[in-house]
Amino acid sequence: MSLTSTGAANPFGALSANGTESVQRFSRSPKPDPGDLGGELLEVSMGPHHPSTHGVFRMDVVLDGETVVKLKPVFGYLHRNHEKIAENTSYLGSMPYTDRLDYLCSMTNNWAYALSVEKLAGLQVPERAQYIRVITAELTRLLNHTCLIGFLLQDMGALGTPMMYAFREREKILDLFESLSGARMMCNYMRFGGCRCELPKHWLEQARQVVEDFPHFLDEFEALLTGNEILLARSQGVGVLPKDLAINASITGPMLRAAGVGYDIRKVDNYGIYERFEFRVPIGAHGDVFDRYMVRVLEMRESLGILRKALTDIPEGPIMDPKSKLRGFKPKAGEAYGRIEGPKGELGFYLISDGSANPFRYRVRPPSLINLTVLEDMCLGHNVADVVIILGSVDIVLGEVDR
Amino acid sequence: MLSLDQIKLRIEQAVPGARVELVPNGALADQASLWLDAAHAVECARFLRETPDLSFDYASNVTGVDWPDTTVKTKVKKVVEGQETDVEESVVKPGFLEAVYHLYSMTRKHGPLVIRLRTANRTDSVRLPSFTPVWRGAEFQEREIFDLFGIVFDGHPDLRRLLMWDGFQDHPMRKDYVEPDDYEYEPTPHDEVLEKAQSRAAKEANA
Amino acid sequence: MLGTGLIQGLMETAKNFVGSYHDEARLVTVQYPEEKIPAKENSRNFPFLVYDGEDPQAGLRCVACQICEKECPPKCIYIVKSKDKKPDYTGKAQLYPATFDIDVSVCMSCQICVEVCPFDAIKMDQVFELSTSDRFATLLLKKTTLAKPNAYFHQIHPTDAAEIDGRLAEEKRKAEEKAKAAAAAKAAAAAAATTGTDPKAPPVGGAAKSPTN
Amino acid sequence: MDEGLRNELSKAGVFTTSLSELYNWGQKNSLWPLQFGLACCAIEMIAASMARFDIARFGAEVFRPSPRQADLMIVAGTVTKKMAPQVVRLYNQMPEPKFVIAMGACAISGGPFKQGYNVLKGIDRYIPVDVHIPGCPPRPEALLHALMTLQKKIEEQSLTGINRPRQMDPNQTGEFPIPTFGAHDLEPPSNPEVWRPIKIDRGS
Repeated sequence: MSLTSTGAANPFGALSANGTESVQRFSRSPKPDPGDLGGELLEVSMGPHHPSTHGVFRMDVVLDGETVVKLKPVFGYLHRNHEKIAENTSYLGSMPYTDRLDYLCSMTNNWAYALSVEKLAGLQVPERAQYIRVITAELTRLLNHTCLIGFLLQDMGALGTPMMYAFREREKILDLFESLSGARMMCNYMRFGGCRCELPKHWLEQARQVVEDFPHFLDEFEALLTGNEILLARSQGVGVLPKDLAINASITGPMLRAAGVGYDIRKVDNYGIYERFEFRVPIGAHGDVFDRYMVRVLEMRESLGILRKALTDIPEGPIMDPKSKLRGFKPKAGEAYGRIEGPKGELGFYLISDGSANPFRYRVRPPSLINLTVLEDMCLGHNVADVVIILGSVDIVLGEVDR
Repeated sequence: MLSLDQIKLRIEQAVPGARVELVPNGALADQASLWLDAAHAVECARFLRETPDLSFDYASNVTGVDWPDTTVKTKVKKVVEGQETDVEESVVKPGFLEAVYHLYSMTRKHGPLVIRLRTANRTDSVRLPSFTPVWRGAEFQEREIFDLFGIVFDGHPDLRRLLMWDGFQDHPMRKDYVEPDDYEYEPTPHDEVLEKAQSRAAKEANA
Repeated sequence: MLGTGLIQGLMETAKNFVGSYHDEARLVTVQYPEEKIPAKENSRNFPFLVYDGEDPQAGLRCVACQICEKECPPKCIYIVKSKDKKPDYTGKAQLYPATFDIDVSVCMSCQICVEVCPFDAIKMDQVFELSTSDRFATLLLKKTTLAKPNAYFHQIHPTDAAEIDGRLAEEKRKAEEKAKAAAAAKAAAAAAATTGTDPKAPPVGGAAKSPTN
Repeated sequence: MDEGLRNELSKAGVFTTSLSELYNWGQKNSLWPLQFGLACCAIEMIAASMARFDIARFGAEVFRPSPRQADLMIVAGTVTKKMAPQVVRLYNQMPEPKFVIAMGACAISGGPFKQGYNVLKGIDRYIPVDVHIPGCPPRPEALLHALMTLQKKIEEQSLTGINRPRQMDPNQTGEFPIPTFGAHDLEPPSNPEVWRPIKIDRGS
C-alpha cells in the first residue's frame, strides 16, 4: 500500500496517522487441489433477494464444491427508466431524479448533471457556489465511504456494530444536508449555474464542527477495523484486480486506485475549483479487497483536508449565474459530456440537445455498473463466501447500476 | 492531445481504406466527434488504443442514440396543369442508430475523444462491430445498447439483454416505443397520460 | 502479535458500550413519538397552499396559472381553473383554482413547484406522519386539506415567510398607489371634461367584487 | 366482562384479558420484518433500524433474511416489472399472519418513476397492502409512524366475524398468483382480486 499523488504539486507522502504500512499481511495458502471428486457443478442464483447483495442484484454462480467457477451478474431488477423519463421532461425536471440514481450520494449526482448542463449551455458558476459544491461533494464522499465500510463489514459477518457506528456518523452529515437543502437524502440542491439556496445561518460553523469531530470517529473506526485480524485474513489476497485489466475494463474510482492506477478526475480534469486544494491520491499495491477498504479510509482523510480548507476559504458572493434561467431553459443544439469523480468512480452525464426544452438524449455513465465488469474475474477461484465480500468492496448502488 | 483533424489524418494513414469524418458539435467545440465507418472501426479502435502518443486506453462512456426518420419539407417549383406553382414536397430522411464512445487516456491523462458509429437504418440493418474485444469496459454498455436500442454488436462475447427480461421484445429507448397502457388509476393526468386515461375511460364506457 | 488487533477492536466496542450510557455523543436515540427531532427550517416534505386572512378558500394566493402543474417532474398536481374571478391581495381580479389536487403518493418532494411559483402560493410543509391504510381516499390531497394559513407558514419557515410578506406588502402598497393615482387622474379628467357624468363613479381597480369576498 | 368491572379488577391487581386481545397484543409487539430492500427507501429503512431511530423500541428490529421467519414485508423502494414476480413470490412464502407496508411513493404508486416502462405502478396491483407511507423517501420517523399505524390496526382486529383476518378464514389463502414475463408487459398487468382502484372523474 502506498500513498502517492498524481498531482505534481504534491510530493510523495507518508500514509495516514494510523500508519497502515505496519499492517501485517496475511497470505492465503492456496487450497490443496482435492482432485476430481466426481461431483457435479452446482448452479446457484444469488439474489435478487439476498441479504448481502446491496439491493436487488443477482448473480448466477456456478460452484464446484465451494469454489466459484463461473459467475454472471444479472441486472435490471431496479431498472427505473431514468433515461427515458429524463428525455420526456425538462432539463430542470431531471435534477431531482439524479438524486435517486446513487441514493447515498445525491450531492455528487447533482453536481455531475449540473456540470454537464453547464458545459452544454455555457454557464459560469460563481465562486461561492463552487466552494459550496466542493464542500457538499466531499461531505458526500465521507458519507458514502463510511456507509460502504459499514456495509462491507456487515457482509463480512460483523453484524451491526461497524454499521451502527457508520450510520451514527452519517446522521450528522445528513443533518447538515437537511438544514441546507431541506431533505435528508434527496437534496436536489444544485442548479445549472450555481446552487439553489444560500447557506442557512450558522451552517458553516456546524459543518466545521462535523469536520472537526470526524477524524476522531475515523480513528476509532480504524482502531476497530484496520488492525482486526479477522478482517485482514478475510480481505487480503481476496478479489485481486490486476492493473491492466482494471484500465481496460474502464474501472474507476477507489477500485481503480486500489489496483494501483493513480487516476483521480479531481486531479485530471480539475473541474470545479479542485486545483486550489492540495490533496493526495491513495493508491493500493495489491488490488485486493483490503486495499479497496484502505484506499477509502485514506480518501476520507484527504477529503477532510479539502473540507477544512474549503470551509475557511469560502468567500461571500452570489451563488447563481445571472444568465441561468429556471423556466424555459433551452440550451442550443449540440452535445456535451461532463464527468466528475464521484465517491464510486467516474460519474458522467452525456446530453444531446436539439434546442428544445427536453434533452434529446440523456445518458448517465454509471460507475457502479461498469465497475462490475470485472466481478467475475475477481471472484473466480474464490469461495462463495468471498463473493459477497468482493461484491461489497466494489461499492455498488443498484439505483445507479440499473438506473 | 492532438487535434481532431490530426487524429483523423493519423487514422487514415494507419488504417488503409478507413473513412473518417469529423462531426461538429454546436454546443461544445472541443467535444466534436469522429465518425468511423463500421467496416474498419475495430482496426481504427485498436490503433487509437495502441499508438503510444494517443493511447486511448480507457473507454469511459458508451451509449446509443436513436435518430428517427425526419421529414424535411422543401418547396419545389413544379409545373402542374401547365402552370408553374410552388409545391411542398416532403422528403423522408431515413433515420439511423448510433453508438457513441467517449475515450480517454489514463496513461497520458487526456481526452475525451468522441467516436461514433452509425447503422444504415433503424429496421433491418442494425449491425455494428463490437469494441468489447478492444476495451472490455464496453461489455455491459454495449449489451445495454443492444437491449434498449436494438443495435446488434458483431463480435461481442455475450450479447444478451442487460436490463429487461429475455422474453421482452421491444427496444424501449427508441423514440417510437409505445409503452404498455396501465393507467387504470390516474388522479392527476397530463398530456399523453391524460389522452391515455381518456381513451381508456371511453373504452370502458363502451364495453 | 496475532490477536492484538482483535483486542484493540473489542476495547473500542467496550468504550462505545459504556459510553452509550453516559456520553452525550453516543446517546443518539431519539425517542420518537414522545420526542421528536426538531424540524430544520428548510425541511420539506409535501407542498401546501398558503392563504391570507381568515377564509381558506377566498384567501388562497394561488391564481391557477398552472405553472407548477407543468413543471412538476412526476406530474402529481392537477389544477382546474375557475370560470369566474376573485380579487387577489392587491385587489386585482384573478382566477382561482376550482380544483387543486396533489397526489402525495407520487410526489417526490423536490420543491420545484415552490421554486417556479411566481405568486408564492405553494410552499413545502413539514408534516410526514401521513401513513394510512387507504391509499385512494387519503393520499390524494384536495384543495381543502392543502390550504393552510400564512401564520402556519411563518411558524415552519420563519425567515422565508417574513421575506415574502415584506415583498407582498410592498407590491400591495405599490398597486394601491397606482390605483389611487389612476383614480385621481380619472377624476381630474372627469372634472376637466365636465360632461355631467357622475363624478363618484368607482375608480378602476380594486372594485371588482366577487361573492366569495 | 364490561369495562367498569375490568377497571375495578385491575385496581385490585387482577388483570383480565380476552383471548383476542392477548393474541393481538402478542402479534403487534413482535412484528419481524423481512430484510428486503429495493431502492432508496431501503436506506431509510436501515437508518430506522440504527441507533438514532431504533426500531427495536417497537419490537421490530429482527430483520429476517428468510421470508419463512418474517411477519412483515416492508416494500421499501421501486418495484420494477422485472422484480414484481419475485416480490409476490416472497410474499407467498411468508407464513400467516403477514402484513405489508408499502414504504415510499414508488411502492405505493410507482411514484416519480411511474411513467417508466419497467416500473410497476404500485405493489397493490398484486398483493394487498396494509399501510402506505407517502414520501420520497419517507423519513425514518415516518416508517415508525407507519409501524404504529399497523400496530393499531392489529390491535383493533377481531378474530371472529366477517372482518376477521385472513388467516382465520379457512376459505382464503394467503397466496396470490405470480405474474409472468410477457413480450411487452407483465401478464396479467394486475390482479383484479386485489387491485380495485376507485374511479376519479377527470372530465375531458
